[in-house]
Amino acid sequence: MSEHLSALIVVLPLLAAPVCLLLRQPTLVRIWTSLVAWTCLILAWTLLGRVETGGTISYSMGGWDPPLGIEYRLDALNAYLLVIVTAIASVVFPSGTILTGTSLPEGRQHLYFAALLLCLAGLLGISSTGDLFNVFVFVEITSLSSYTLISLGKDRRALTAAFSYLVMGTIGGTFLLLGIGFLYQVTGTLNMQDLAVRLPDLLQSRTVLAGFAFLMVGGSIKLAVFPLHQWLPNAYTHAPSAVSAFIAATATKVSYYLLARVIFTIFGAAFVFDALHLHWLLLPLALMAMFAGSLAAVFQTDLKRLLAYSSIAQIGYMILGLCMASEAGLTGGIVHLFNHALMKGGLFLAVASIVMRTGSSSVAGISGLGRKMPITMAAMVVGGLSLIGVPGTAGFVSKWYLVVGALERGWHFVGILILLSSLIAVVYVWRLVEAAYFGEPEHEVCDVPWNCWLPTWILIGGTLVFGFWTEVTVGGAAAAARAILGVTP
Amino acid sequence: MSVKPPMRMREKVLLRVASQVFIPLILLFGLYVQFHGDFGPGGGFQAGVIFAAGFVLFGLIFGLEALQRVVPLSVVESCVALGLLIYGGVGVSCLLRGGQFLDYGVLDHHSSMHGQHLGILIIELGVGLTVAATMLAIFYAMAGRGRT
Amino acid sequence: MEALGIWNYWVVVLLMMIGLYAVIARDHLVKKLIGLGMFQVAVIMFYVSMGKVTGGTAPIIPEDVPAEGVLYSNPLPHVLMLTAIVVGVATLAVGLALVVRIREAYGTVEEDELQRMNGAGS
Amino acid sequence: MTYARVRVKRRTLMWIEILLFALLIITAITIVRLNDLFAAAMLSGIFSVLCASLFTLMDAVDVAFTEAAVGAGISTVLMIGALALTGSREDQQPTRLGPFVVVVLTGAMLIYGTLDMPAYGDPGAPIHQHVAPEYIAGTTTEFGIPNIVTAVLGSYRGFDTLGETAVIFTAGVGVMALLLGRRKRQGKVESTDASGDGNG
Repeated sequence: MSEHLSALIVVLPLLAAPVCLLLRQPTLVRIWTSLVAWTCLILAWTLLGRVETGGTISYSMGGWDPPLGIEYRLDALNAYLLVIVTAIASVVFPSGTILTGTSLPEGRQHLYFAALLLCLAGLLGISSTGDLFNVFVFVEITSLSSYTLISLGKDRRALTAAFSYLVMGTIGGTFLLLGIGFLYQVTGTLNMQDLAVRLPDLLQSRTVLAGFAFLMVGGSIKLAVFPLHQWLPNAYTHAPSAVSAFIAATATKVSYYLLARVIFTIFGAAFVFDALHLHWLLLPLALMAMFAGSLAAVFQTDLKRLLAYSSIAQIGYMILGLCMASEAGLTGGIVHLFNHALMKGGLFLAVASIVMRTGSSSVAGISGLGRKMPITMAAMVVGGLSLIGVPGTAGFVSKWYLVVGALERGWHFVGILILLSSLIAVVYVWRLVEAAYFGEPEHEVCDVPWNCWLPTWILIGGTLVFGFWTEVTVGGAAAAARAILGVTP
Repeated sequence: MSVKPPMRMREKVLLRVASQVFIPLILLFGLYVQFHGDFGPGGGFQAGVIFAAGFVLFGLIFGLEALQRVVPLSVVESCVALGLLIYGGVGVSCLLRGGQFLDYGVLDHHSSMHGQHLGILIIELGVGLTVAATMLAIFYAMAGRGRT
Repeated sequence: MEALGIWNYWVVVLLMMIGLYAVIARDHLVKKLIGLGMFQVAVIMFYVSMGKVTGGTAPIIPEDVPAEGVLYSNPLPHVLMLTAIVVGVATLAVGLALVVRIREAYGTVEEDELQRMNGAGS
Repeated sequence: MTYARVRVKRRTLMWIEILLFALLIITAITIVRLNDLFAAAMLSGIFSVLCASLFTLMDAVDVAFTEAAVGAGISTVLMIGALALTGSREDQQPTRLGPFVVVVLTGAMLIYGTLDMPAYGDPGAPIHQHVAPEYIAGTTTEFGIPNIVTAVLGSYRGFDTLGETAVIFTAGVGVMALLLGRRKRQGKVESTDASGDGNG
């Protein structure tokens, strides 16, 4: 059975979702969902170990060898990503705050868990498939389930946020489909490896160029790269809190992976950066995202919206790593991907706990909570410090690698701008600290039970642990960076 | 969509008689499309749509309650799930028989061609079931909205 | 059909853009979904066009006729587009369900009014 | 058939195709301009039927069948159902410049991409040389069934079809979660329960 793991990791959550509809009993469904997430984490961990020792794993669905059939292909990059996604899922799904802020009536909560599992299955599918059209199918599974999950927020604005996301997301998905069609038309294949073999002879073709453009734009919409990010703040703000935690920590990461895969595996860095000079387009966008996102975050009055704008800035950092196209830069980008998943997941879960106790997620509402909910607010502060990139937290490690990467390429101004934008992060994190510890308490509340703060602290604790113990994160990310750059260690 | 109380419809004998002729025909056509997919155009998805159309027609003529007495919502919900599980189940049984996921060839030890036939037949059934049930669920959801 | 050349694709592009325009420019949410549908169907048309082989027939092998010498149109785009159609209708269903809920919660389905109501804070 | 007759047949088909495309464009523009959404929904059904006819001409019979069932059937019914619940008049609005620019830019990129495409119907195009011939040959030897599309859909790319079924399932879950078992409220913030259950 063990050679089938790379198929099972996707199939398991995909088939676990319909089981939710048969079980129906809410407690049963919650336990089931958590069990599935944990099993997926174990599978992902095993797969990562296998890839590290045995190299790339290829699996032919239906026994048809690629390019005839659909191939699942795991290398250091996506095995690493699978661990991130499943780890976040296995912390968020069992969390006691999972139902906070959903508008679902009693007795229909199993649908919510089915949607969560489908979203997980979609993300894992995008991460591990080696077939471009299969990517589209799983992108749509992820998207449709996220629209549903977001629309379940309590506020009616969740509905309009979900609708705008649906429109943007479908345009993005259809752009991906167009890009795939263009590439398919000139090569006759949908398999990524096969495309990588066939494309170098065709790079002069205008069809290939347009195909590349549509894949990039489609992927960027899904990733919320700077000018295409408008759907993100509303979606993260109005979604049920735990859903924000899950989606913020995983969905953008997987879209980032998709862009990296298209650039480095299918087209190759030489074409994208040396011939097209894409970094001169991406670099300004990344820098603008860093500043515009952080600045917007400073002025928000809602915690979730603040975190959402901070996400836009963090996506900027990751894109920065992408356009350096060097081992240090990509390592920085990928480590930041990992760290950002931990801190944003943790921070959104902390907000979920606050919403659970105070009923709102406004910045004013956390006034004085430092004394009332000490465990949750401490997590909030540590997560904030990591967002800034204070030494000793994981956020420092990834920014360090990004600065090193920038200096390596001779982009000194980029290094300085990274430091400057971190200073803006100090401002918005300070606002939270000020309100929580120096304000007068508005609510007479006590802290949340252990099953709510423990998941938060697992993720936030991770940012502390991986601030010192960088072997695993940086080691894994460097291996992933080498794998997609095609460098042999 | 608003499903009006079926009182006025009931008087329309012609409509009821015609529907009693047509609904079985529609369902029969659905079955034909389901099992004829190997030979001509069609398959599980199209069959599911046609099948659902038959039930929806019944609902429109005899009322939503009558339809829900025939096919309760809980059954529809289970069928939505079952279809996908049947599909996945075929894939898993291929694994158990020593093949790759969804490698139907191993379903029949004597002839891989037979196995492929069998596999495609069953997965198409799964697709048809999920599609028909989902369409019906959407109809229930929207029709239920109109009356409150 | 040779005369069509790549003109065929240009017509398809025009259709896509009409659909996309309806999505971006119109305020009524259902109109947006109709536009989205047209955009998707045009993309499907694009795929199916590239599968066409002049002088070919539908990819169904007639029984008792030797397969050699018969030209078939490419079946792969057809298979892909069956999936794309399904994705389209799935998106439409979820979109319409959202529209129904939005109407119930806001009393309107015009985007500019919704933005005004959201901006005012509820 | 003689060569001359084949040519006549092809030319007739070409004209039918051009006619259908022209009708399609007219329908599309009308849909965008109409303010009566019931009419627009009906026209979008007609749009689908026209597309299905074109798909048949392009030999995609399975796609045509599905498009007719989905586009002219389900989609239209769903849209009319939703319009009955939401109202069907759209406010008058002026033509906007911003969206127009976006659309023209996207269209220009697409046209640019088509410039190096193989001509429509060219049997020598790359997609007819790689992978597809193996499907056509394999369907006879490996499956022994006539419909190549079914073989590719069910087996060669069976995992895509599993994904497709999951997409339908996801839509079902979404619609049920959004519309079933919930009371209807008008014009106020929805709230069912104030806090999630904190244990378990």
